[in-house]
Amino acid sequence: MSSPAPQLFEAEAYVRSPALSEVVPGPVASRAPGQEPAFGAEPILELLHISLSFKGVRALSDVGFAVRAGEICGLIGPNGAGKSSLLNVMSGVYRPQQGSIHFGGRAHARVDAAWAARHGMARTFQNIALFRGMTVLDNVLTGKTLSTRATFLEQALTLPRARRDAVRQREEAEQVLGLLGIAQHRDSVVGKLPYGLQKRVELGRALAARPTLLLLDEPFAGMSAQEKQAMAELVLEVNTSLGTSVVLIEHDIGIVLDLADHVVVLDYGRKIADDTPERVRQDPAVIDAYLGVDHGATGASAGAS
Amino acid sequence: MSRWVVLVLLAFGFGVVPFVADDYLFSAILIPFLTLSLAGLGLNILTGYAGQLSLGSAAFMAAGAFAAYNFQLRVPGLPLLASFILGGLTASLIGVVFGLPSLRIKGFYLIVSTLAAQFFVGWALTKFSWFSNDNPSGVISAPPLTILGQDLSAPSGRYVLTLGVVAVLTLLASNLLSSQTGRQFMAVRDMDTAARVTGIPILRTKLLAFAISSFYCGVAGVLWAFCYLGTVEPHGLDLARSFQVLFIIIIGGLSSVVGSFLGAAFIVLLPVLLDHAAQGLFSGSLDPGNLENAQKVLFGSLILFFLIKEPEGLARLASVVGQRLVSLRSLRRRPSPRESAA
Amino acid sequence: MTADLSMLTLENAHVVYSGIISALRGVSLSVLPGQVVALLGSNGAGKSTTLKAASGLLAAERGALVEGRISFRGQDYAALDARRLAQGGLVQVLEGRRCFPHLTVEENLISGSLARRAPKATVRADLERIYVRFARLRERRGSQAGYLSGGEQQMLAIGRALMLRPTLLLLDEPSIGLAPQVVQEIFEIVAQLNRDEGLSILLAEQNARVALRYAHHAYVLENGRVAASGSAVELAAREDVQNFYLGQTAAAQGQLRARKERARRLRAHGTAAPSSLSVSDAHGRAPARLPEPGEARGH
Amino acid sequence: MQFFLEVLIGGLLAGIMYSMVAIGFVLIFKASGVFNFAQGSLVLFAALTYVSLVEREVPAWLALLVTLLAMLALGVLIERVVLRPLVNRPPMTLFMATLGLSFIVEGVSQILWGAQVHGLELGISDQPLEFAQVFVSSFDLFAAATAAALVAGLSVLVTRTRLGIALRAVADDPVAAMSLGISLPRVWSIVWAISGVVALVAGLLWGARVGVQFSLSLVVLKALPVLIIGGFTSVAGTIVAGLLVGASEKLAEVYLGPVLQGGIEGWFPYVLALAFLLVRPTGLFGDAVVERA
Repeated sequence: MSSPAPQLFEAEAYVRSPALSEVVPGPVASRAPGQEPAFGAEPILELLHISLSFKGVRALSDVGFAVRAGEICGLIGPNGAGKSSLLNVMSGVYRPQQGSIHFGGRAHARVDAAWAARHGMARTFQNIALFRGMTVLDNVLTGKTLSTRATFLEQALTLPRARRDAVRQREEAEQVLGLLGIAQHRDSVVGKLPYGLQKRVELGRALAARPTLLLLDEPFAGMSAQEKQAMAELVLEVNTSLGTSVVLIEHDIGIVLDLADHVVVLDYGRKIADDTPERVRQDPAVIDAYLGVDHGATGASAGAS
Repeated sequence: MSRWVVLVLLAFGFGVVPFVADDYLFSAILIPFLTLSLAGLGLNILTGYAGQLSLGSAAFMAAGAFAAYNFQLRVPGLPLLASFILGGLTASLIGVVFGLPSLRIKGFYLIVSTLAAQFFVGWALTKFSWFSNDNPSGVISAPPLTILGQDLSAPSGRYVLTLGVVAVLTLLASNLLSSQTGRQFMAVRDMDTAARVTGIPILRTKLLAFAISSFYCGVAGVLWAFCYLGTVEPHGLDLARSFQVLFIIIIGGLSSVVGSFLGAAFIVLLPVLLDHAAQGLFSGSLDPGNLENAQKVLFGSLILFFLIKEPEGLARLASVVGQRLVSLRSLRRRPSPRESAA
Repeated sequence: MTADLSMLTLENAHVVYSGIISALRGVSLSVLPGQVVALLGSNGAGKSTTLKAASGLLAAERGALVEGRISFRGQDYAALDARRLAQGGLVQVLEGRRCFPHLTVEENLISGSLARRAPKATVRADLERIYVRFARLRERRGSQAGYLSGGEQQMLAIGRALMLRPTLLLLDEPSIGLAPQVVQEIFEIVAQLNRDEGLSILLAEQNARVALRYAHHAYVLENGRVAASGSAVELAAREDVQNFYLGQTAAAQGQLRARKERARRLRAHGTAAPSSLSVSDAHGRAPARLPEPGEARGH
Repeated sequence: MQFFLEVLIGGLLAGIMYSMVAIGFVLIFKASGVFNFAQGSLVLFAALTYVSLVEREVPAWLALLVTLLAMLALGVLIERVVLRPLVNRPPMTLFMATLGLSFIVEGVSQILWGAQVHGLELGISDQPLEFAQVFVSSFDLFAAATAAALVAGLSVLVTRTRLGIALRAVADDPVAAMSLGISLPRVWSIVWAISGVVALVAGLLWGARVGVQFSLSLVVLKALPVLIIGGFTSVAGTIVAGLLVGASEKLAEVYLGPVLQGGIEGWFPYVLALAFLLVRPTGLFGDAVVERA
């Protein structure tokens, strides 16, 4: 490789360094801010009237929205709003009581997780679902399961097709490790890595499957401000360079409102907003949901008088 | 274990041992060690790598042994190795059947279906005399061991046959377990929800693990009957044997090919050492009954020790010792203070 | 504030979960006798962790205080664990209430008194006292806790903790999953307990507006650190409290948005070079690199 | 028909033995989530200790007391040495630990008391009694009565006493119990001690019937299907399941046996348990504990 790896991030004081795509010379068209970049007309994923309850407790009630192809869709809401449950419904981990999920050209009452994976859906989990007994490289390689052509017998006898699989998958996995900056941890067992790194490995595993739709469940949780910035750059890179649509759940609303093209806000399992980040930030219903409504306020007296 | 260590061991195993070791070493130590290592490897594939606990290894060994015997008996001119493979495949079939419940029940509770296999196969082989060719005593001698005209029935011949079969199957297993199939097994073991979402077919992967594991136990059973005992009988392949194979992978190291061998070596050598120790120390005052109980207590305590102190078994201990040796050697060659501080 | 004066003091507390997740990065706070202190901040800010550090329950979730000091009524924590703390009067009501579903209401309350090994008569007297304060619990005393409403379970969880006659009560997100007027009722009870019995209370709460109306003092946590603190009156007056929730304070605000717009435009014009992510057949450009963990944190 | 009744009753009484051993399992599983494969060896240890003391001219009541204390001490010892270092490890590891434990207990009890078969005389007459031409042994009735008394005693302990509240609280939510200052290790050791006592009762009754010998510990293999069918967390489910397994096993042996060359008692309960698992994985009364794939 002739040019040294363009540094996506400096180490010490964070200096905004050129994103890969910026390195490319080319006409920079000026565009009035706020003008909608053209997303795919047909939504890559659509949820209609989704209701879900566990042992009588209603987690989601009549939630519906669409994710356009190529966009970053933020999913936010205070604690216990049902964000993770919704992601589990999208990815086939939960079966909703009512409603349908439109993905991969078909409507599903329940998404079959393996089917969804074969049609380009990949995801990460809120409390890291890595394969703890395996190394970083093996975890990312497992993301490549669907691209394996050789049968188990060919792998045992290391026949040509199995060898070709191994070489190709290893090369692609190394690229993902390189991008995530975890290349030199490739042989360490995942369970022993620091939290921020485990989050990246899980994202690496999802990216290894080269998804068209990436579902991220709190990818920034437990990270320092600098690590959050680095991860945000990466999500942006994946979306802009590959056109991968992203559904992003996150508590750090600052980053979500900044990254997302479209934001859905849940509160107690109900959709209370579905709009652009700017409008969601000013929406009184959203602010109340977060800051809490205080019915009993009798004038300005505060503190236990 | 690096490539060249394995090659040296194989060269030694095939080149030197057959001419040096005496009959006792072959039949009492080397052949049982290799056979139990293969059974341990089989169980490790299912329990260590795929995370499905099984207490039925001995049943699959018995199924393999009887199937091979019957194929050899009823198919004239069948090459010996073909009966090995057919024995393995029969055990594999039975393994899949008893693996089906893993669709509905997970990991630990699966011991019910593998225990069912253990009792059912044991019962069927004793009750239906067709399996043992209507032999009244139910104990049948193994067929002659000749491959390509070579008579391998002498202890050294049986050892070479066993070593050959075990070496080939171990190579295949380590290739498989380091490839995508191995990763799928471990994914299903570690987090099956995440495995499903990555596109791994959960049931198919579990059944494949059952099939391969039972194949290995089946072939181990054939070796056990043909090369070790010389007789085909379900008696020695009961629940106690399944426990023993489970102990081999706990002590040796779960999800480790090397661990299966270390565990088997430990399980085979310990009683032998205990006997000598007993003869030496108590000059034979310990009656055999108590010796067996002492062994039981020792095994039980070792299981607890390994589970609590070193959950990854001897394999982990060996690799730690190995690394220390390597670092010691490199230190001695260039003892510059800077490097030793790194 | 010298340690012996306060009920509870945390000094520069650093907490890490199972050796890897750093949840608290140097939290210092204190609760004076008879004071109601609120811990505010959005989810994941470290509120719950702070309470569990104080009540000694971190060990149950593989958490550990790796740095800093905690003391309860001047007694350092080295010698205290959850059991001795509870017996000594520091009791926590866990998030989500966590009543014992298969036990009846009365059995739940009695389970609160077990650690004190008090004679039957005292337990009976304490039970009566709780039933006076929570009339609804007396009505439902025979039914299993699993069938109670959210508000009733919250009262039961508080009542159960009161059976240990605590001097400092820790409440983790009492308002979660409760309808607004029920939240009101719960906070009224908390305020009465503080007024009538001088019970000091440290409560973690996302619902900032309600909490600030009932607390004397408050701390706002963000990312495992104390971002702001002061009397409830001061904090309620500041309107930037909202920012702690809606994340206006993140330093690199707006840069991401600008970068995204530009990247989108480049892609729209089809001039973006094959990025490192799409597998280039030949030796594509070396992939961009995220910093190593050591580098990224830069300390 | 009358023969059928006798077989049925014989099966039911054997089922009582299975449920008593299984109750020991359920108690430990409910309180600490540990599947105690060593319960069978505890039954053997208890019976062997008692009968060996009696054979050494120790008066019966003293032998019973000593054995009782030994079982209580064993329970506390097991919790301290085996369980505490393995707290919140995966169920498979805990199961293997109890497997190792069962080897230790079996080995020690046979080293201590020898491996011969001991006849155990509890001083209970064992002649056949006749109810409407159906013959039932008086011993079996006594065993059924003891089992009923044991279960009644346990349910009073669990529902009426403070200890019972602590046990059920720990079973429902261990962390919440910790927040109230309840000591989990103490509760676990009490539970192990109680199931030691249950093992003693089962050991004496079972030993008196078939003789005190190594095979007593194999009864654990019978208790496993009982647990699967009854559901791991319900004492009532365990008793009904024990009777079901005992009865169906004997009936199958008598009616199905000849067709299948006999000896099907070994695997029949397991096939029954598998059928239950596939149809109703939580068992008769248990709540969803058996993880579904």
